[in-house]
Amino acid sequence: MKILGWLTVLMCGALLIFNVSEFPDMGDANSPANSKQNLSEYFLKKAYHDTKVPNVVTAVLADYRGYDTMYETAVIFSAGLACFFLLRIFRKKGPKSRFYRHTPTGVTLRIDEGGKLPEESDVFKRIDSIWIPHDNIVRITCRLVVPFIQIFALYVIAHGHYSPGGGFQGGVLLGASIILIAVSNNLRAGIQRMSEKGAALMGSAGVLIYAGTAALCLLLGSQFLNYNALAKLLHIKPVVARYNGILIVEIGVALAVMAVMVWIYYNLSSAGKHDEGL
Amino acid sequence: MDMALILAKANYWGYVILLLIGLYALISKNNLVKKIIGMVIFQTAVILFYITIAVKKGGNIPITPHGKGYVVEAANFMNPLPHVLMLTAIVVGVATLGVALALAIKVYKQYGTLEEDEINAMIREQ
Amino acid sequence: MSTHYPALIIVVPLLTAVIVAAVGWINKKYCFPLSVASLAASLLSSIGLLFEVMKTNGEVVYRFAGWEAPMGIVYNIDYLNSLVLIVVTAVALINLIFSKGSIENDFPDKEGVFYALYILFTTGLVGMVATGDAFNLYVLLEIASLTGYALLGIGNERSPLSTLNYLFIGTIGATFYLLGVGYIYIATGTLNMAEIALIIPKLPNVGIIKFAFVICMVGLFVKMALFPMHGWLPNAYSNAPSSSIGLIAPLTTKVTVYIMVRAGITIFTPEFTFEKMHLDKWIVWLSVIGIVMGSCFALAQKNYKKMLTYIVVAEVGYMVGGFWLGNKLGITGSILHIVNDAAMTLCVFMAAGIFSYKIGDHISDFKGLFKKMPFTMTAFAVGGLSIIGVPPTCGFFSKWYLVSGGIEAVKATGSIGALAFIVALLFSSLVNAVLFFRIFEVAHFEPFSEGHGHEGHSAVEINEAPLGMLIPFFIVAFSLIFLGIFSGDIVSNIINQFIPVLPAGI
Amino acid sequence: MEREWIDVITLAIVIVCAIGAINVKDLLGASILLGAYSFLMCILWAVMGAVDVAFTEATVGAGVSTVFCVAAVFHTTRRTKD
Repeated sequence: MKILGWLTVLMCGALLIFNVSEFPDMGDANSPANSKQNLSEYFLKKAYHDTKVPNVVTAVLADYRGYDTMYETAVIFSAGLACFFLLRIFRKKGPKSRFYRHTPTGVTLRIDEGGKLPEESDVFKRIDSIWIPHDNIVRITCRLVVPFIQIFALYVIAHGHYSPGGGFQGGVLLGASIILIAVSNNLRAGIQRMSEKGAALMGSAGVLIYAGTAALCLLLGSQFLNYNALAKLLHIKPVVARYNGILIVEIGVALAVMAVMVWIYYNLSSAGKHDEGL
Repeated sequence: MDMALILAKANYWGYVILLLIGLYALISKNNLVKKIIGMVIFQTAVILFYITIAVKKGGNIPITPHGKGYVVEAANFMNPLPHVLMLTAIVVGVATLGVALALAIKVYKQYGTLEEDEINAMIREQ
Repeated sequence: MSTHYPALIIVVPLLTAVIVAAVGWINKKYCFPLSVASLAASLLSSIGLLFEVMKTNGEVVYRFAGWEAPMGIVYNIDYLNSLVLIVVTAVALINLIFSKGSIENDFPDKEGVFYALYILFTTGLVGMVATGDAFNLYVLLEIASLTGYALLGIGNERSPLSTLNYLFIGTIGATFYLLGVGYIYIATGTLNMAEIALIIPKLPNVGIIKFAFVICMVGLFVKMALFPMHGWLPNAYSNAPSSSIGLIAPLTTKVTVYIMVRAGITIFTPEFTFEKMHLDKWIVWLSVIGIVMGSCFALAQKNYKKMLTYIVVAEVGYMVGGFWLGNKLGITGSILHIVNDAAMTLCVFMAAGIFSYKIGDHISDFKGLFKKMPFTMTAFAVGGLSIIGVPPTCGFFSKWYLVSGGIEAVKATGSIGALAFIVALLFSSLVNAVLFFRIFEVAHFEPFSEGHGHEGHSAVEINEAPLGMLIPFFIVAFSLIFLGIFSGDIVSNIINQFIPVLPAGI
Repeated sequence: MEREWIDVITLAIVIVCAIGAINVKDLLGASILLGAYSFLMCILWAVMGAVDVAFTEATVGAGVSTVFCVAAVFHTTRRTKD
C-alpha cells in the first residue's frame, strides 16, 4: 500500500508540477479567468445594479448561481440525514448503570440496572460515566459567551448583503453556539435546548424555505429562482425583489445549516444513542 | 527557475504540495481517521487552488462601494466567482467529513479498531 | 407548464425529499405515496421533455434565475439528456415500488429518512444528467455520492468498511473532477459547457486544457470503476441492502458514463477528444482489460450478488471502450448500452433482492427454484439472457452496435486495440452465458432440498414473490424485450440525432 | 511585495501543519492539528482577499469540523500506528 501510495503521488505530482509553469502568474488581472470580457468583470460591474447588493459574493451566491447554492443546502441536509441514518440507534437499552451527582454534597451515586432512578432536579444531576465536565468556570464562561455568539450570528446573516458573511456562516455560528452548550455541560443539556426532532424538522424547513421560494417564482410565471416574480406579490420594484429574495433564501440556508450541524453533532458525539456523549 | 518565478506562482506550488500530502495520506495511511484527515487536506488544497485563481494584484475584497456615480473598475477587485464556488466546496467538504466520521464510528463499533490491516485480518479469520 | 419541464424534473423530487424527511417524524404512512408520486411526476416530465426536444428538434434551454448563459446556470437539454433522464427516473420509480416491503422490513424506525435519501439520490443523478454547467455537476455529484454512501453503508456487518473505502475513492474522483473544472476555468474563464466548447478550439495554448481533460477523465474513471480503479465496487455493492442496491447499481456507473460522453463530446468537442489527446487507444486497452478481468472474477464467485457486481465492472468496460473507439457506431452502441444496461442490471439485481429475501445469496442454494417460483424465474431468465446478449432482448442490440463499431475501427485504422475490444466482448458474452446457464442448470435440474444451509431463512416459505414485487419485476423484464424490439427506433430517432459529425480519419 | 511574503510564510506553516496532522501518532492531536491547519488556511485566504471563504472556513473548517473530529475520536480511540 505504501509503494502504491508513493507511486500515485509521484505520478500526480509530476503531472501537476509540469503544468504549473503554464499557469498565468498569480495575481495576473489579465488571465482568462480574471480578464475584462469575462464573468469577473460582469459580476463586479453589474451585480450592484442588478440586485442592490454590494457584496458581490453574496449576490452571485444567492442570485446568479443561486441554483448551486440550493443544492449546497441540500448537500448539507443529506449529510445530516446520512449521519442519522447510519448511526442512530433507537433501542432504549442504555448503559448498565447510571451516575448521578448530589449537588449539595458533591457525592456521586451509581445506580445499577433495575435500581430506582431519582428525579432529575437541581439537587440530583445526571452525569456521564466517561466524561464528567463539572468545571464551573468552563460552564459559566460558555453560558455567558453563547448569547453573544448568537447575536453575532444573526448580525452575520442579516448583514451578509453588505459585509462578509451570510446564511452559511451565520448558520454555522448558531449551530456552534448550541454545540458549545453541549460540550461545556453535557449532551443532554444540548438536546434540551434543541431536540433531535426539532433539529430534523428545522433542517427540512430551511431547505423548504429556499426551494419553496424558488418554486414560488416558478408558480408566479417566471423561471425557477427568478426573484423578479416576487415583485408583483410584494408590490416592490424588481431590483428590490431580488434584494429581498436573497435575504429570504439566506435565512433558509441559515436555518438548515444550523439545525443540521447540531444534528450531525448529536449523532457523532453519542454514536447514535443520544444519551451520553461529549 | 529563479526565485522570482517560484514566488510568482508560490500558491500554485503550495497547492500541489498540499494535494500530494492529502493524496498520500488517503492512499497509504493505515488508520481510518488518518485517511479522513488526509481527505480534508486533499479537498482544502483544491480550494486553495481556486482562491489563487481569483487573486488580482493589488485587488480589493469583492465588496463594491456604491455611491452615486461611482464606477467600478473591475481590475481593482478580486474575482468573486471562484469565491462563490469555493463556499460550496467547503460546505461539501464538511458534509463529506461528517458522513465519513459516522462510517468510521460504525466500523469501530463493529471491529473495535480503526487500523485497516487489523480489520482485514479479522475479516479473513471469519 | 411545458416550458418548465427541465426545472420540474428536479425540483419536484427535491421538494418532496425535504417534505418526506419531515413527514417521516410525524406520520410514516404518507412517505411512500409521496415518494412514488414525486418520482412519477419526474418521470412524466422527462417524457414530456423528450417530446419537447423532438418538437423543437435540437435543444430546450432553461435559464435558472432568469440569467443568460455564462452568468447564471443554464440547462441545455438535448436528445441525450432527455433519453438518460427517462432511464434514471424510470429505474428509480420502479425500484422504489419493488422494494416497498423490504424497506419497511429493514428500516422500521428510519423509513422517512430512507425515502428522503432515496429521492435525494435520484435528484442528484437527474441533476447531473440535465445540467449544462460544469460546476453545478460537481455539486449534484456530491449529493448523489453522499446519499449513496448512506444507502450503501447500512447493509450487512461488513458494509461500513467497504462504504468508507468507497467514500475515500469517490472523494478522490469527485475532487479530481473539481480540479479539472478549475483548470478549465483558468484557461477559458467560464463554466458553462456550451461556452467552453466554443472557446477551446480558439485557444492558442491547449496545455492546460489537455491536463484538465486528463484529470477530469481520471476522476470520472475512478467514479465509474473502470479497471484498474474498480477495487471498491464489488465489496461496496455486495454488502449493501437490496432495496438501495437496486437503485445504485443500475444507475451510478451509467450516469458517470453519460458524464464521460457529455464531457468528451459537448465540453471538450470531439476534435479535441479524439484527435488532439491521443489517449483513445490506451483507454480502449484499459476497457479491454477491465472486461476480461471483470468476467474472470465473476466466474470465480459463488455468491450471486458478488458475481453481479463483477459483471457491472465488465459492463463499464463495454461502454467506455465503445465510446473511445471514436466512430459513430461505437458511440451509438455505448449510449444505447447505457439505456439497456440500466434496465438489465435492474432486472438481475431485483432478482437478487428476491433471492436474498427468500433463500440467500449462494448459487448452490438455488436448487429447484424453477418449480417453486416459476414466474420469478422466468423474468430472471429474461434478464440473464439479455446480459448474455441473446437476440430478442435488448442486450444483443447494443452489443451488435459495439462490435460493428469495433469492426469499423479495425477497418479504418487497423488498430489492435479495437480488435482486442471485439474479442473481449465476445469472450465476456461467453463467460456471461456460462455464468447464467450455470444458475439455470442448478435452478432447473437439481431437485429442491428442504434442509438447505441457511438457518436464518428457514422461517420464510419458499414460493412466489409477493405481487407487489412481481409486477414491477415483470415490467422490467418486458421492457428488456420491448427495448430490444424498438432499439432501431431509439437509435435512429434519438441517439443518432445527438451524435455530431465526427472528424474523419480517426 | 510584503503581502507576497506573508502569503509564502503562512503557506509554509500551513504545509507544516498538514504534515504534522498526518504524522502525529495520536488521533486527538491530529484532529487539533487539522483545526490549526484549517485556521491558518483561513488566514491565508483572508490575506488573498477571499473574505467570505475565509469566514466560512473559520466557522466550518476550524470550528465545527474540529469538533466533529474530536467527537468521533472520543467515541472510537486515540490509538494509531501511523
